[in-house]
Amino acid sequence: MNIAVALSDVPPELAASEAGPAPKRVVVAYGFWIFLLSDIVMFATLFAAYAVLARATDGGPNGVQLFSQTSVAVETACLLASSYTCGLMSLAVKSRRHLGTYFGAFVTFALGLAFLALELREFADMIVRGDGPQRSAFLSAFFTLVGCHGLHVTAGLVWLVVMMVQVVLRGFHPTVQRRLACFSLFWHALDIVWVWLFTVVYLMGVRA
Amino acid sequence: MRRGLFAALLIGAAALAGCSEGVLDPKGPIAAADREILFNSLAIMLAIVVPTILATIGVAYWFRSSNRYARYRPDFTYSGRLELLVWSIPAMTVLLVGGVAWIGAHDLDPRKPIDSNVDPVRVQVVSLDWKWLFIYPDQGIASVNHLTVPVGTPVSFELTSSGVMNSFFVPQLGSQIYTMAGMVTRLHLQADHEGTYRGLSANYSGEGFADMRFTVDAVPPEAFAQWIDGARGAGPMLDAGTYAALAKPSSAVAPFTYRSVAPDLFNGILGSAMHMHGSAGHAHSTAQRAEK
Amino acid sequence: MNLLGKLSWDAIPLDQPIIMGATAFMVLVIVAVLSFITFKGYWAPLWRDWITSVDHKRIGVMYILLALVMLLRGFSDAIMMRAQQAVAVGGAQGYLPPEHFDQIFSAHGTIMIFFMAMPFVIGVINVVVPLQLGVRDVAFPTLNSVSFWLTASGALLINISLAVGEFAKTGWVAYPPLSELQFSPGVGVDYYLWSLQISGIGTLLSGINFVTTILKLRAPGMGYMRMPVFCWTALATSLLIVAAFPVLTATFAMLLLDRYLGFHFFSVDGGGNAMMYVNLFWVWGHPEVYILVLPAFGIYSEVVATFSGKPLFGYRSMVAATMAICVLSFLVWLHHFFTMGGSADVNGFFGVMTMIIAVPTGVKVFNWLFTMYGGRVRFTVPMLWSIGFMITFVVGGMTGVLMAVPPADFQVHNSLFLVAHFHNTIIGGVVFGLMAGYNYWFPKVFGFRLDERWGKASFWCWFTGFYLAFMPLYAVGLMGMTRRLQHYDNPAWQPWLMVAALGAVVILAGVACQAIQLVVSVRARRQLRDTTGNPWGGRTLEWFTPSPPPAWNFAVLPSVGRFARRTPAKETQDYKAIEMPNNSPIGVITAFFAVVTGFALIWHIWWMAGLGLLGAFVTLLAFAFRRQEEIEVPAVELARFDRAHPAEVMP
Amino acid sequence: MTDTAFDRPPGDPSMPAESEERESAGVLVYTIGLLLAVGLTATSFWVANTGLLWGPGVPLGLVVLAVAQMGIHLVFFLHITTGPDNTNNVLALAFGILTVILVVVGSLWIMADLNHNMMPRPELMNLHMQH
Ligand code: HEA
Ligand code: HEA
Ligand code: CUA
Ligand SMILES: [Cu+2]
Repeated sequence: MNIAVALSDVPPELAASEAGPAPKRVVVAYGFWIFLLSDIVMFATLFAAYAVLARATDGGPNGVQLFSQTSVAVETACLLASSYTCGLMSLAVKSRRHLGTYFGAFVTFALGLAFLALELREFADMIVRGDGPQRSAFLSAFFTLVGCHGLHVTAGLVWLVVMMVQVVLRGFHPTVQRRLACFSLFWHALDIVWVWLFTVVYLMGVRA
Repeated sequence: MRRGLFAALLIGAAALAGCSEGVLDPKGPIAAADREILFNSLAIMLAIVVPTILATIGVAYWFRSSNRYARYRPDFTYSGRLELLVWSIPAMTVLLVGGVAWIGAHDLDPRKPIDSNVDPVRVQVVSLDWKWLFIYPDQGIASVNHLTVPVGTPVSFELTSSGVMNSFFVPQLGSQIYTMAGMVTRLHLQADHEGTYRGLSANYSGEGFADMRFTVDAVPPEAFAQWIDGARGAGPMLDAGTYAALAKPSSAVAPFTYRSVAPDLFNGILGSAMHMHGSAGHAHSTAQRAEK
Repeated sequence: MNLLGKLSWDAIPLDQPIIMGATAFMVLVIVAVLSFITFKGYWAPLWRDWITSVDHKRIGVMYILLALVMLLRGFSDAIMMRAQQAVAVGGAQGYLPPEHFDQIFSAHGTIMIFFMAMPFVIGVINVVVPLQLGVRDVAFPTLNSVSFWLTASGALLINISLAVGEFAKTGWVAYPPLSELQFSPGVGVDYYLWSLQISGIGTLLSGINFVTTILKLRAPGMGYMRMPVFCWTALATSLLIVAAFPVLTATFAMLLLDRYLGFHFFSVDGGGNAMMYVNLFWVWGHPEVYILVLPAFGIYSEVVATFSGKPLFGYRSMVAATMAICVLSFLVWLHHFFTMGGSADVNGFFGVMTMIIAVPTGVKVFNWLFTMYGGRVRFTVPMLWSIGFMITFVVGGMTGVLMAVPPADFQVHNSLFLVAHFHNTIIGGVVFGLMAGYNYWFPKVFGFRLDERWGKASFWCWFTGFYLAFMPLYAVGLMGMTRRLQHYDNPAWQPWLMVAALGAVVILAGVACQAIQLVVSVRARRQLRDTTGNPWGGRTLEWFTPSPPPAWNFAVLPSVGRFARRTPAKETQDYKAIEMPNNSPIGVITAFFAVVTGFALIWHIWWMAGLGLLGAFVTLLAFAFRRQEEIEVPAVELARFDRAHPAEVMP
Repeated sequence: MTDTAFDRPPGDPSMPAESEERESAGVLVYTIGLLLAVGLTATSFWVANTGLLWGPGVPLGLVVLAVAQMGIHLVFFLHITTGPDNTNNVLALAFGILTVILVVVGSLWIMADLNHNMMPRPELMNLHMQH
């Protein structure tokens, strides 16, 4: 947006709220920030549902019997590392370095994929053993909560691929930069969700 | 003319309302207390709401633009004192009504037994599609769509549902409470006057909902004992098998009684809701309501 | 494998004359409209100027149109229910069997809340907020179009249910276990869930859009404490949407998983817990009623100030009250299930929290009162609606507080007393406000005022009709009549219900007056033309552009000082070229795929659902790779427009 | 375009002006974040598995660790600070967190209360819990 205004008569200390429309970079990131908040509220709902149903095993297995700590630790490591490489990628984007961007994106993608693979294996194992989401309310809530995070990761991976294609085609066009900034917000937010997941579902579940 | 006619109708109906079997015509201590709380809160609020309405009409009328006597004060846009008043008046009202609410919630907690030197009658209630089953565990009988209670005696209810949610409600006796499968809610009511009262489900439960009515007969204790004896002498037996037949969806069922009830049937109903998954596989395929 | 899933010819209720009649009527209207457009050759301009438009004013108008169309559905349902309950007493079954009646109240509640009130509110916000903020558009114009079209998709799906299949027979709250597959095996609940999921996404995106717009896009100098109160209420509503709708989405997702994949969230078996649905539904449901009513409060604030010829009394209090309601609305939801068996402490806590909301609401009422005090009150149509509101709403609010007293609620919960309460707040609060806003901003959007005489007639019909239709319900509620009764056996209720039916007819007359008002005004648009851009003497920024405003709203953004003022731009060189967002078909295309996917999922047509999802994904990709997002409007054109359409200049 | 120093988008790793410094400073921030996060994660896993701690306190400890970890992510990865340029971002976050707390705590409180009140008799409930 192109705004033709003189800022001279606006007192500088009020500039944040009175300076007129914010630049698009700020607007887009802020809008995405709000979206993330709504996404977090959705996760909060699933968390609440999980917490309510955590003991409703209906004679089926509970967390202690199901969860493997090693697998969760590896998954966590993957996600944390990918958050780091995602951060490095955004630095590369800021300074418009192609190689750094591709490299950061590639590692982030690979780590994300590894995470997904591990999670899918865990799910598949449980389902094959007959402990799928239909088994009990507890398992319904577990699969939904963790699976929803997994779906978000999947979406993130697709998004990352699309963005890399855009970097190839359009370089560091402002639009592309804005979208990459949103992507990294998204990726870091998923990490925060995962922190709560492994705390509430896996670590607390293992003790219960 | 039409308006007049309807006004007359309205007044007539209002007169009816007093004695027409609603919550304003209580027949027991709980209903009476509920009504008193309702009236008290209403009175507190009307004290502020009525002046507000009148002031709205008055101010709007007086300050109409054609009124040359009204003073135009376009700069009257803030007043600290009024501001304080404006926040504190509703706050005081809410303080009052809030107190009523808090105390009322505790005094009239449906789970709280009624103080009385008479031993309560226990009744277990099961809402079915679309009728009510009342089990008298201590008397060993049961009835459908009909409840008989002794006057002046607390009745202690335990309630559950065979499937969907309902709400057990006898307006003239007081508070309602939900019934839910696999769960037990509790309620204590008492009838102080003889009579026949309407009971109903206050939570929509599907196709036959409108007919989910029952009658409550409040009778003297001797008559209650007679009724129990009478019920023991006639009617079918209620056990798992006959219960399953009763639980099949049906509506507008005429009241009848069961001569005896299998012990622990109520717990069985509760348990079967929790264990519907049982070894026989998921119940939903068998218990599905017929598709129209 | 059946290629068409559960869909077959049986799904169309050919044996139900009422439904088929309604369907035939609907089809006829659609065909008539389509052929009119084709005959007149309007397709191209329609596509260019409306369907693909990303202009917030046009999107707002389309929202309101959608609300009006849905009103036809919602209102005919209401009339049918009133007629049914007026006759179905004793042994009589009325003319609607339970099968049909149950669908009607479910559809009425769902449509009125989600597809009448919501689009209307969001439509008004769309039209007004960017103008009041002094900017050219919302933060994400294209997304705005997507939001609208997703809402329209949901509305379309719910209307398809009339002709193909059935609608939910569970009430608008769809409590499980009743709404689980076990007890509702038909497609009705699926129609309910999918149409609300789809429109819910649209609503959420709108919320995000307006939070961002209001917080990040304001004319220079428009600090928070200079924003018109309507913008504040729009902000509060948008925040509530962002915070509440995800809860609904997640809750419906759980119910969908139960229904489609045999999960056990709310089922009777498997350890599911239906109370959790009730809890989560109202976590969303209570904020939802404030989502609806807050913008209405904003409208009254504007209208009362303008027609009292005074600035709003106690502006800061108003803002504080708005934000207080916004936060408090997340602390009261349990009042919808006091009778589920919670402890006295829990019930008492939520009861008291609920009442606290009466304080900020009361502050608002008193501030409107003091705004009129010392003013010069002009009884125009918007002002009549506002005064009508102040009188009516306090009654509805009071009965709300009454039900917040748990023991009182134990007696009136789910009774017609409750039904009276919420129609009292929704009609007396939300609908009256929307009517006020409609009459108030109509000249801004279309350039001519609405006829006063028919407007007043409409108000008086609505006002009397409302009291006739809903006051009796308080009475029958206290007489022990519960809601959602297809028939009843207590003859004492009947006279009241007949009065209520009459009231609905009087409201119908009000709606008819409104239709006439519109026709008369369009006819007389020359005389009613608004040439100054400020027909009422308003002080907010939207009145300082021409009516109707150009696509860019303000050629030069106004700069707001202590008093709003418009940067004078007289010379051509003062103008700079601006960039406006380009039209985009992505909204309709997404909506198309959403309808296809939703329909396929409802009927278990898996291949079609897959195609629909794929289509939506490809659309998104195409959108991500499109190049030209903005078009430039040259300075000369801006200057030319301003010269041709002089607007009032701010003092 | 107007661009003021008083408004920063969330997630913007804004650094000192010079590009060289910028780069390394940025890397440093992310690295510190990573180290802290790894440390906290390891502690969480340890806390959950050790027998050394008082059992009932463990869940609380885990929640505290998760909150700390969330803070680390917000500050080092998402660059949310308390600076005036971040006011809007922080306010939005605060509103979000408030909502989440109200929804989660409120729901758990209500549901626990309801479940507690509606438990069938103790005998039955034990049966229910055991298998
Ligand atoms: C926005 C919400 C809304 C609105 C406006 C209405 C309007 C009306 N409703 Fe209501 N109703 C609900 C929401 C609403 N309703 C809900 C949520 C339920 C519960 C459903 C359930 O049980 O699950 C319900 C249930 C309900 C019942 C069922 C009661 C029962 O359970 O037994 C009845 C019975 O008659 C009823 C009647 C009416 C009537 C007569 C009107 C009408 O009189 C009022 C007329 C309204 C309009 C005509 C619409 C507004 C008009 C416009 C927008 C016109 C705009 C025009 C221009 C701009 C030109 N409603
Ligand atoms: C726009 C819609 C809207 C609005 C604004 C409100 C506002 C309020 N509502 Fe209502 N409500 C609904 C829509 C709305 N409601 C709906 C749709 C349902 C039922 C859904 C269903 O079950 O299908 C419902 C149900 C409902 C219940 C549940 C009843 C039950 O199921 O048994 C309760 C209980 O507490 C309640 C309370 C309140 C209160 C306290 C307010 C307050 O916000 C009102 C505050 C306003 C005032 C009090 C008036 C002005 C104030 C003054 C003049 C100051 C002085 C006054 C006092 C201090 C008292 N509402
Ligand atoms: Cu045991 Cu369910
Ligand atoms: Cu509410």
